Amino acid sequence: ADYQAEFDAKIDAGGFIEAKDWMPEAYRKTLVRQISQHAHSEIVGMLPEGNWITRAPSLKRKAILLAKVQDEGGHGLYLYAAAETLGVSRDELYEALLDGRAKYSSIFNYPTLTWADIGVIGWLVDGAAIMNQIPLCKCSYGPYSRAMVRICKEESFHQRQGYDLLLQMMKGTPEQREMVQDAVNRWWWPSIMMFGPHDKDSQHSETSMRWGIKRISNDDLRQKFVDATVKQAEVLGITLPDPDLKWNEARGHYDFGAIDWEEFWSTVNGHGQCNVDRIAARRKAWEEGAWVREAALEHARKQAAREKVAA
Amino acid sequence: ADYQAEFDAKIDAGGFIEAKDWMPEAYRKTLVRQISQHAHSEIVGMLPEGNWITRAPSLKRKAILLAKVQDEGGHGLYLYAAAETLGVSRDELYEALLDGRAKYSSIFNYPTLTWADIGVIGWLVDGAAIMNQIPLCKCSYGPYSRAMVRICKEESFHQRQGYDLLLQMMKGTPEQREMVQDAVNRWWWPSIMMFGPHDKDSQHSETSMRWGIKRISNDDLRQKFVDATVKQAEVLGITLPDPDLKWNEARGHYDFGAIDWEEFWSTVNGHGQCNVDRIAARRKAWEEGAWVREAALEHARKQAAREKVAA
Amino acid sequence: MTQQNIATPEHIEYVLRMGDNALILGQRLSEWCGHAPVLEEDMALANTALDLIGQARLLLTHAGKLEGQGRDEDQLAFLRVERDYRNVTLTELPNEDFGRTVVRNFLFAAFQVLLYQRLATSSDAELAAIAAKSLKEARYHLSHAGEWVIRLGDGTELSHARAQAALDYLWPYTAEFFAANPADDAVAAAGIGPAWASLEPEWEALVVPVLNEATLTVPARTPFRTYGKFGRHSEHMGHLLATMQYMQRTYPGAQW
Amino acid sequence: MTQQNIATPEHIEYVLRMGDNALILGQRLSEWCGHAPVLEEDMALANTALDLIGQARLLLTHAGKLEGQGRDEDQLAFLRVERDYRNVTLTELPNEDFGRTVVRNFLFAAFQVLLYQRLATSSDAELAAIAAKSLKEARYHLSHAGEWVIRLGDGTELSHARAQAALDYLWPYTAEFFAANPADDAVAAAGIGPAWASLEPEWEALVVPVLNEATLTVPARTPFRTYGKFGRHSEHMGHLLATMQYMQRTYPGAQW
Repeated sequence: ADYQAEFDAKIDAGGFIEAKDWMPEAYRKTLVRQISQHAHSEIVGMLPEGNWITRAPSLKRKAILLAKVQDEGGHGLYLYAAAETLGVSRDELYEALLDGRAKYSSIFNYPTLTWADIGVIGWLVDGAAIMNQIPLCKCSYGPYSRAMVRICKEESFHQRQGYDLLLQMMKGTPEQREMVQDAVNRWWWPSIMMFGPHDKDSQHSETSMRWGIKRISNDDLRQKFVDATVKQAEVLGITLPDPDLKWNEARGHYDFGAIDWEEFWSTVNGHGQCNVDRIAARRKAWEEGAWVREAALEHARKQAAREKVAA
Repeated sequence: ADYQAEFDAKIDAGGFIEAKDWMPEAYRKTLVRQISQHAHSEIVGMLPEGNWITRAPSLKRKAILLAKVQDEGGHGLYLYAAAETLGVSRDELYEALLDGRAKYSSIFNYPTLTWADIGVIGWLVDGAAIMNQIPLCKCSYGPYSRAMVRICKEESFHQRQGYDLLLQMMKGTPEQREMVQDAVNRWWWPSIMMFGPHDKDSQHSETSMRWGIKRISNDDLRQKFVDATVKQAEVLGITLPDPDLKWNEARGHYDFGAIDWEEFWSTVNGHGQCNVDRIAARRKAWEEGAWVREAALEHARKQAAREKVAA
Repeated sequence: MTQQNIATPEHIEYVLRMGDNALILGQRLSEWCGHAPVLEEDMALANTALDLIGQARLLLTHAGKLEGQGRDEDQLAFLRVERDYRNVTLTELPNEDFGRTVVRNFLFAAFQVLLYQRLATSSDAELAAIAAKSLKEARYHLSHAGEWVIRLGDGTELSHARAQAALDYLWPYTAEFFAANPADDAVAAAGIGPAWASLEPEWEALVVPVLNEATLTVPARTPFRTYGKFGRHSEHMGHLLATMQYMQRTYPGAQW
Repeated sequence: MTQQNIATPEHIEYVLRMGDNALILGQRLSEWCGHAPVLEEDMALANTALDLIGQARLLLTHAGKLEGQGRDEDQLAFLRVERDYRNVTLTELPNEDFGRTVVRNFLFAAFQVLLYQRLATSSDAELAAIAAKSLKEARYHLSHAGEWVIRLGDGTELSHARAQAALDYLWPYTAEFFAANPADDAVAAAGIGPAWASLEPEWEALVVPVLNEATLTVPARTPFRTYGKFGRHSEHMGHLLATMQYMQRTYPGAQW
């Protein structure tokens, strides 16, 4: 009870909880779930973008995309490391992903169908991710918050690169512009859904707010994202696929249409276009790599044994 | 000894030996070796051409190529069946191919690098094969001879299709014509080598002649092929890559340059560009298909058991 | 062709869908060439591919005539962009193992058989003729693939597991066979071909008994939906096209 | 570029070979993205690919300038026909398993390290500068891949067998590193870069001790020869190009 009071006081004062500090079991569990889910999203997120590396239409863009996907792997690493400070191992977490117990961001269950998707993912998906993640830089759990600072910096770089890719395409041929519009049409609503259910339907939000893990509500973040994005869409010269999208002078925000929650939940629950393929790809890599991981362990054992003999 | 005399007499009279007839063990062995080698060649030969089916530049050509490769599979089947009449099983023969004990025509160890290769294989490789095979239609072993009649008919159809493909390309753009010339440059000498070593260096020829398995010598067949091909090359408008190639009025034949036997033997002995890949591809298909073959057997067993119960 | 100048966009699209189904599945199956588990199946798969490419030639030629813009079978096959292909997503999926290949062939051939049967009475006489010619092929594909589904399903423990996994993977993609957009109603109304949804009960009646005989469990329908027939494909399609279109894209205008 | 107008075809070809080596191996390695055995190696392979693509950009840009026909890095990378690529065949081979991938990276990086070292004194100042910049990367690739060769070779029985199989498969392709045609003599004579054959003893000296430490058997040299650096590639190259060139071929003239 003393511990709990100390913990509560620290949270209320806006301080950081560190790995060695006492924390309520539910707080730890919530963090493990959220951080690992976030890490898994980075790892699974390598696949839809990785799909276009071999077909990138210029060497410069190929290099940028390679670097970006590599960064995502790096984010996964920081995040798994942050989760490990809470007493779970990366392999444990990863196996939960592979056998379907753990979730990852549903956005990666949509396919990347054209080169413009790469730009749109940078612009909209990373854009939405940043909106979600900036508040996490001030999250109450120290290791998570520090990882997020680093990640957000790189993500906003990715977002600019994605937007730049689209700007270039919009200056191009009619086919290129059409490709961008098509990609926006496909990715707009899924991006909007990245902020999760409406506040009234959000399962974990309230306690997360209380614990300083979550700082801004789903709907507020979504509104912020829409407001920021409309202007960028105008500069690009594309149309966002929502006839109800318009400025509301009274609210000082953009109104937007009803979200198709049926599609959202269907995708979350495994029926999106790529759910099966994404996990299958990750599982295949893991299983086919088993002999490599075993070899590394066995070699390390042999080395250690040799050093012991030598000593 | 009586049997031997009867056999010799039949051969001398130009008659056919059938599966049920007595034959010398060496005759049987020679036939098994030659027929299975020929069957293996058809099967391995599916790979270099198969390499271009997915990239065939028109639907008509794709259909022709698919049909051709399918025919080659069919030739393999006839030939394995002919070999089986000599008391060996197809699986036995095939395993000898997979583990490197049996050979196949070295020509298939050259890669198909452009679409023109498909035409040149039809024209030169099938052309050389037909030269080799027409005498086999009168080979002393009945089942082999009958298989060859059927095969030769289809092969000459393939040869015409290959030649037609090249004629079409030669009517096309400079790039297409260049592609044909390049393919001819790469396939000419290997095709010439398909007739095997010079008669004086040919290991199996003499007894095969005696037994009526072989009817025309390597060098005679090669000469016949060169003579026939030079005119076709002229019609096509390509240059055969041999500066020594010229009409010899006295001989009534074309003279041609020295064959690079070092390359020939190097390829026969496993150091051609595709030897390893060809067998690896065949082995992979065989190993990955094991579960399918087992399933078919097991299902047949189950069916038979059910029918027995029902009966 | 009397329809040449009066074909509606929906009519053209309807024919393109059939042509693209045959083209893309034919392309996929031709990847097997030289790599099948037994020689007989190497030939059978090549033969199925050959039949499908043959059907694609007839159907795309017909679609090009209906369109009336001078596009021939090759321009339609090789020079469209991904979004303009109208095949169902199932046909473009990678082959994976022999199990997934034969289960797909089975599910697809059953659909094709029913479609071609119904097209016998199409108001598009040319289409009716193509369907009549192709029906025999589709029937053969159905029976050949069906036999393999039974062999694998009712074979070893391993083959049963693989056949079931293939069925589980592919089944959700079959919902697309029967999906329609409003434009499709016009096609049915004009008597060109059946409404897609109308084929579903017959298709299940054709497919389920074989799956039962194969001791396979028929998966439940889920909300999973794909949209290849409306031009929205899977990530696999672009890779297939990169290969298939390579020569035509690299040597524009050349004749082969 | 002072050489711009005086570059010989052999000089251009020499630079193209290096550029194409980096390009094609970079392309191959980028296929691994998202599919490696551990996350760290996913990143390391992507990083190696990224370094190689970076080198390709510098080298192809330089080759384009030497050529003086206005071709930039992308025109050279994406719009040549297969016969005009000059990479060694080793770089275009499929990745296969992680074992073959790291053994290839190791054998190739050793070659690249030695080449880049020698180019420090190239009479082509731009080339010398690119080599100096790239040497550090190649050294890192060499040491990283070398560590894996040792881990796999001196790991489990299975990993030893796979590493040995990879080495046996790849070794014959390395003869091409050191092959030259008469034109190459001119390049060496002009001090542009080392004669290829001159690198062989140093390469073996660099490579063999690591293979020994990995308990792998160094294969004997055989008559097997490949000719990718002279423009005659393997059957794998066309498939790689179909993918790599897809966008540029499909949308000619577009800027990205």
